[in-house]
Amino acid sequence: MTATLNVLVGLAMGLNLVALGSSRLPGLIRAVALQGAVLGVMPVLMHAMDWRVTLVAIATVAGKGLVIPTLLRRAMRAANIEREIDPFIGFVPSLLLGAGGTIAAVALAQALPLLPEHAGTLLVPGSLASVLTGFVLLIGRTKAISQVCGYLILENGIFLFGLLLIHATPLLVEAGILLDLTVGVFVIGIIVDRIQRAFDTLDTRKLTVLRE
Amino acid sequence: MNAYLLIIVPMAAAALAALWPGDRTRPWLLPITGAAHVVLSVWMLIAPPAVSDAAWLGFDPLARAMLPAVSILFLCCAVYGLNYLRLRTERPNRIFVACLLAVLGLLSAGHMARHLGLLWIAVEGVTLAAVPLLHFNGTPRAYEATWKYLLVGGTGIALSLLGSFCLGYASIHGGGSGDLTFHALAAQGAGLSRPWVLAAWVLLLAGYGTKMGLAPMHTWKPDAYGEAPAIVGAVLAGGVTTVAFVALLRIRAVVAAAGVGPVVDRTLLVIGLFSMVVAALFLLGTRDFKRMLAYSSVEHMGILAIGAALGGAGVWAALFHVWNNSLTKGALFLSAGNIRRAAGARTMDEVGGMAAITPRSAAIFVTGMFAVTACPPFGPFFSELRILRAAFATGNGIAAAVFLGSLLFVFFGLTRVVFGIVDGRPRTAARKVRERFPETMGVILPAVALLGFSLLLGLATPSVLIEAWDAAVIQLFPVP
Amino acid sequence: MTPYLEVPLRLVVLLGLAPLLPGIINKVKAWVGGRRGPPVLQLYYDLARLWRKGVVMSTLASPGFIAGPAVAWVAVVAAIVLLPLGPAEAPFAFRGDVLLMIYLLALARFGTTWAAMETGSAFEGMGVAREVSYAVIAEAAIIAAVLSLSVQTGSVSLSAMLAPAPGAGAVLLAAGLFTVLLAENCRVPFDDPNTHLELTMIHEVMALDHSGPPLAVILHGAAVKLLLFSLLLVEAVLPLGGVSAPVALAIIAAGVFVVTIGVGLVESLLARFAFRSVPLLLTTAFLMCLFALLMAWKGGAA
Amino acid sequence: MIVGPCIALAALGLAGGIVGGRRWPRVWLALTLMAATGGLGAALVLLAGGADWVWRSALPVGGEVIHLRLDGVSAVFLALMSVVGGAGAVYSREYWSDREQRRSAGRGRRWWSGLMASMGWVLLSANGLHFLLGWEAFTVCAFFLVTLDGRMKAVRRAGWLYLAASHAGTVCLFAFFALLAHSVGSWELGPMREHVELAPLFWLVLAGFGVKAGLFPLHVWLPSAHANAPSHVSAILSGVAIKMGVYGLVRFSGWLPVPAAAGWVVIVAGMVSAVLGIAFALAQDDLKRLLAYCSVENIGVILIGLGAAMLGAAHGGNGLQWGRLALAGALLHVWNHGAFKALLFFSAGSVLHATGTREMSRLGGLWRAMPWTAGAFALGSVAVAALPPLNGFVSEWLIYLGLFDAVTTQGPAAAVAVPAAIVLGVAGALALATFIKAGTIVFMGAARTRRPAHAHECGVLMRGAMCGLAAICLGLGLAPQLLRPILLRATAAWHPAWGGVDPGAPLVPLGTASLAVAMALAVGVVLVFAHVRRNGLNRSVTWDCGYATPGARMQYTSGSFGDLAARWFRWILRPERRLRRPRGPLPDGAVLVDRHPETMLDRVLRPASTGVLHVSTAVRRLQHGRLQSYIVYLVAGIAVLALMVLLGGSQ
Repeated sequence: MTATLNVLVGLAMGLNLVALGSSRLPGLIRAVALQGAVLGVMPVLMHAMDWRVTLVAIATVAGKGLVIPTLLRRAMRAANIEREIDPFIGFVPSLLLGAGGTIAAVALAQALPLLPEHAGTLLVPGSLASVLTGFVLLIGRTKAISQVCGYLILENGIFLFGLLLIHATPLLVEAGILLDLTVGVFVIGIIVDRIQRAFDTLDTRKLTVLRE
Repeated sequence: MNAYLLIIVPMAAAALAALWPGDRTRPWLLPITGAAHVVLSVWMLIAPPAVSDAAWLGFDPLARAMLPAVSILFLCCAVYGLNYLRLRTERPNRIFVACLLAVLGLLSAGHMARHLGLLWIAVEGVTLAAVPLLHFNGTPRAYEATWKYLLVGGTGIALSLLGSFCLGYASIHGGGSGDLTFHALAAQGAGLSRPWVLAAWVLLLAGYGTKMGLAPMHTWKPDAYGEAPAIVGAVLAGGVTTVAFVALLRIRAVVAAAGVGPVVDRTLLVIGLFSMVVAALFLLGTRDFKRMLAYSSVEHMGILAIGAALGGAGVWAALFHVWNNSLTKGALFLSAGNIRRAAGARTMDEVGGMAAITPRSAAIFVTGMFAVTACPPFGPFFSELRILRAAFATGNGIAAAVFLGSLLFVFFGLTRVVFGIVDGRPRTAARKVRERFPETMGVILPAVALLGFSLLLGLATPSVLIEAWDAAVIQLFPVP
Repeated sequence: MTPYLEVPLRLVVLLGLAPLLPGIINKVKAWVGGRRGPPVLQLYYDLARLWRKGVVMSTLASPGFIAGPAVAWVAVVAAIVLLPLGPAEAPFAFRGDVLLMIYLLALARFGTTWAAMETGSAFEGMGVAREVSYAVIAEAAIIAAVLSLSVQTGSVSLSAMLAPAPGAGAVLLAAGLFTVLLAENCRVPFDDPNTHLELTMIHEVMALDHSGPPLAVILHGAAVKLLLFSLLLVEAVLPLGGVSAPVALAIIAAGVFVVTIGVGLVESLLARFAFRSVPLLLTTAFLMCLFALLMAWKGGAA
Repeated sequence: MIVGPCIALAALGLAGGIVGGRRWPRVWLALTLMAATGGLGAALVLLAGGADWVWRSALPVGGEVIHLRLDGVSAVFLALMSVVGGAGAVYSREYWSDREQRRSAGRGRRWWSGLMASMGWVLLSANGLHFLLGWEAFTVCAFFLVTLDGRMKAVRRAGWLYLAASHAGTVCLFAFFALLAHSVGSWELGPMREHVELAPLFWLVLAGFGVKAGLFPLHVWLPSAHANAPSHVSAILSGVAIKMGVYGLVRFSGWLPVPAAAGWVVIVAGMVSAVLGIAFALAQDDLKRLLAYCSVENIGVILIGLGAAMLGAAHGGNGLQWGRLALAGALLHVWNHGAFKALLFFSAGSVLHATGTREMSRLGGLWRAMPWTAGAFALGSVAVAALPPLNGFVSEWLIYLGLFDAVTTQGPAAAVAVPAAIVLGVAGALALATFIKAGTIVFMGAARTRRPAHAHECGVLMRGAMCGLAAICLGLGLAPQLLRPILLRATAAWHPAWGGVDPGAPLVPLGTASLAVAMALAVGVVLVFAHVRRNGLNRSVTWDCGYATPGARMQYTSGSFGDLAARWFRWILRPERRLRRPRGPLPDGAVLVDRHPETMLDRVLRPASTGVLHVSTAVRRLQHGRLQSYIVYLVAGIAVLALMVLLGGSQ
């Protein structure tokens, strides 16, 4: 089971790099959606089969894999943008950063004191790498959609870390957290939509009116 | 049971508001719910219910020491909001009223949460529920502010989730069951895995610090406070920051129980002082009086952090300061809102002579400014003096010096802006403004009430509050 | 002798003799210059004539124009009453009377300068500005001199301060006080009473618009002030502690005479300094008094 | 005991004034006068020999029970506050009347009562927390009084500078009281000389109260605030408010142990303030600014006395004798300066009221239109120049006596007493020059512009207030021996070991001498006047060496008058001169403008604040609106926190 899990985490880490390297927004959104779906499956793998876990998993997959990407795609189409042009951190440096970060995450995870049953999984390095990727996207991209994707990847990373605790935390809490995250991204999606309407663009370089 | 009422009543009211048909009558839900909430919280302040250790939610001493302040602030804001929404009939208020009530419910939940995950859920809920409030004005500026609030705040709150997981993992790694109630975590004490505890503290401090608005995570604050309606600013500055501070206090107690108290206190002290210095520097130059309030809030969050870093006496003073900050900042926001509406602008370059145009609001604004800069006899003076005393008592002389220096520069900055707006030659004819924005009792009295409460806190602190703060300090610093 | 008798008696003698001093100075100057000069009693004649004359007053001036000289005169007279005459203590001797004396002289300055400013004339303004400005350094010198006497005798009362033998710094003190005397009484090299260019005067220019009795009061006051400073100088420097009263009085009279002749000689032999070097000279006087003080201090400590 | 009821009366009057002052000016005046009488009565009864008044109430304010105490030292200041407060109230009824200042008159009355009440509270409270409470309230009241006429930008700037400087001082006091409370374990104040470890706190006291007192390098706020405030406010600011700073210094140098260097520092600070204050005053052209700088000088004089007292107390032995004299002089000078400076500000206010300008070079010849004001100013000038037989001399004389005694004993303090005595003399002479200039340029000669030509004398209330203060100046000067018990009481309250011996004893012969001099002066003046009248008096134009048509613009100006002595202080005065000489055969448009800005403000504080603002601007640039960077800040914050935890956690 650990092997399956590791494959999935490895897939998620690879999707990080895809997200970092794709200059076209549809590709980015697709990578994020896929990562969300992959993550959604994991609790089912780790937990004993339970209707509640299944429900959570379905909700996750539906939210992260379908609803949010759809929202983002709609906004993207409305704003009539396809590409991330002239990002703050270029694609190649982003990729290098992401790759370096992934290696560093693996190294760091080796150094961290982990329980024996977690030491063999890629959960911690995958989580750290995703968080890092999320930050790179948040910091390095100029299109609001790309940033939202970055934020999603950041959350995915945290979700990965949360899987370490899946046996300890009560499901109610887990569900609440998931719900919050989903609603959060949903709200972000709405705001992106509104910004698109108010500013007629999703380029965050235009969103610097509020300043000292 | 009553404790749950504090959450259920506003949530139910929020649901009701979402369903209520009439835009004109819906705002009445605000003061009604606020009053009910005040009655409940004050009742429980006076007669605290027993809370079992294992409870996930409960009106425990810490909640008792802080929640009534939020409750009172909310009531005053609600009364103000009733009148405010009457002036804003051009915008539908269904979502606004519902979300504001939901914020109150989630704030109550956050204050009373005794479980790490629950706490996070409540705080994230507040964050999300506040979003429609922020862009109520519907201007591009408002959306920009909301966007930044969401992403910076969201990142912060995500980090605090990571921190919560780390703390949970510390428990599991230390051989615990992974029970994330604060009581269980603190009981595990030194059994918690130290590296994970430290990592958790860093992430949680950064995360909830973002919510509080500690520098350098404060960047969303001026934008959000500047663009949101006054009432939202007041609730954010007096309520949301408070709940984040409660979270930090609870976590600090756990982390200190794990045996890394001194390290943790040092980080709190440094980040608090840094926030004060940054706020002072920003205040020296800012020209927008609503953004000014945001930086002032950053400064006060710094003060709270410093208080929390200074041991029992400091935490006591910080609890005291939470009340003072909520109430005086509320009065400032409400009067600033009046001035903003009357003047139609909000920088020193465009606004002037408000003492002639809106004399009452200007008077409240000036009084509130003096109150918030620790001029006696208002509450903040007493709490800040106590923090200073605690700093000297714990031998943090340099910190005290930085604290005082920042207070001085903050005073310079605030007085510069406030008197720039209040004094001088009015830019618009007073008569014209009075037609557009009558200074009715409805928009004056709430602010006066808040100031009056701040004055009362300073001159004659109710003994029940003193007792509540004592109890909260005992809860946070259990005598072994 | 009771003070009720003594004060009038002293006043008569001192006020009566005071106008002699300018006469003597003028006589000495004439003698050095090889002229016959005005009679020694010339000032008496002038005063008598002025006292009988009417007054012409500027339309701008207030009653203060007349009150000022009167105040100044009374202040100087009151100051001289405070001076002891050798073993004969002053009728009003008390701790700190020396300071009262100094400040009475300042009051006199206030009176004359205020009155001078009343006319709104630029000449008077110029004179007053000089008078009050130079007084600043002179004041410092006087205080230093008094301090040195005070240190030497351990007292702050004129009668005690002026009685005993002089200390080590007597010469310095004498030089300093003499310079202050010249400055305070507006003699050469600080001021030239006989010049004919108003722009270069201090004291005389202040009295430009005065006439009649107020002018008489001013002139007499100036003479009394000169006498006061001469007495102070003589008594501060000469050892009068041990001698009997008549001898002491004789010594004082002789001393005042010598000082007066000295002033005359200085006026004959020196030219008026440029105004910009006046502060320098006064500062020198101040330093001399200060050094006298230091010497007195060191002497006392030894 | 009559003290308690008197204070209750005062409190009642002031509370009534605050409540009803806005609507009912007459009632307010009556209440304020009642309060002033009450305060003065309480203070005088106590100083004349009543026991210390202590009142504790069970009522807590801010968590501390009210503890009031009136002793010799505070009674001195309370009496001054009552007198100037009452006189200012009378004066303001006419000067800042509802008719002329419709907007601010009512507000002004309320703040005035508030100011008196808070100053009284500061003087009475024997609790550090309450002291701070009153202190800050008093600062704020004074601020609103200074900015009563907020329509003018200069007024607002001056008010802000005052508030900012005061707050800087208050911050020092925050630290002081917090440290004190922390060390002693209670907010209660009282004599605690035995706590030797408290000595270093004196530096905070000096900085905190020094700002309020207007000690030389800390006086930056003083000139503009005094100049721009309404004149009755200037009077109470200069007469009383800055004395509250002195009160703090006196109070806490008496109650707390002081470091060995404290006396030296205070006396040197006093010397610097005295000389430089009056040097700045001499150079001013603005009448009220001149008076303000003169206050700096007088604070210097007071501090010379206080410093000598501290040295005396520290050296013991005969130091007790001369220290006591100096302290008596200093405390008496507090009264005297309060009386004559208020008088001078009242007359300056009267001039301003009548002519609308404070610039001396626009005034002149006012005595004819305003004889009362001119007389009051002349009297005040004599007093402020410390000339006998008025009150200014009495106190300086006592300080002199203390310093001379310190010199004659040749102890270590003599090394500083010598320069201090000389500085007193120099400052006195400069004050004489300053006030000859001010008095005569404003009131004598011919009107320099049209403004003074239409001047009018002030009304009966303003005149009454001036006459009252003039009477006090005269009374204190002529009968100083009446002050003996007061000085005995006050000095004993400062230092418990100083009871018993009477520092006022030398005043008895001085009183006789003063009286004699005053009578002689009166007789002399009357005689000369009578004689002049008998001989006949003719009026003519100023002779002016025969110049036929003297004009008003040919008169000596205030600038040229002060220039001679002010030039010696060019190094610190830093005058700004704009000069365009007349050129060519038909010259026109020659200009000479001399400005004497506040050097400390312009050369020290302004560059410093510009530096801070540069930093602020640089920091504010970080908030540039780009979300990406905000997240970088967040990450950087985490990194730094992590580093701190790593470093700290490994310990």
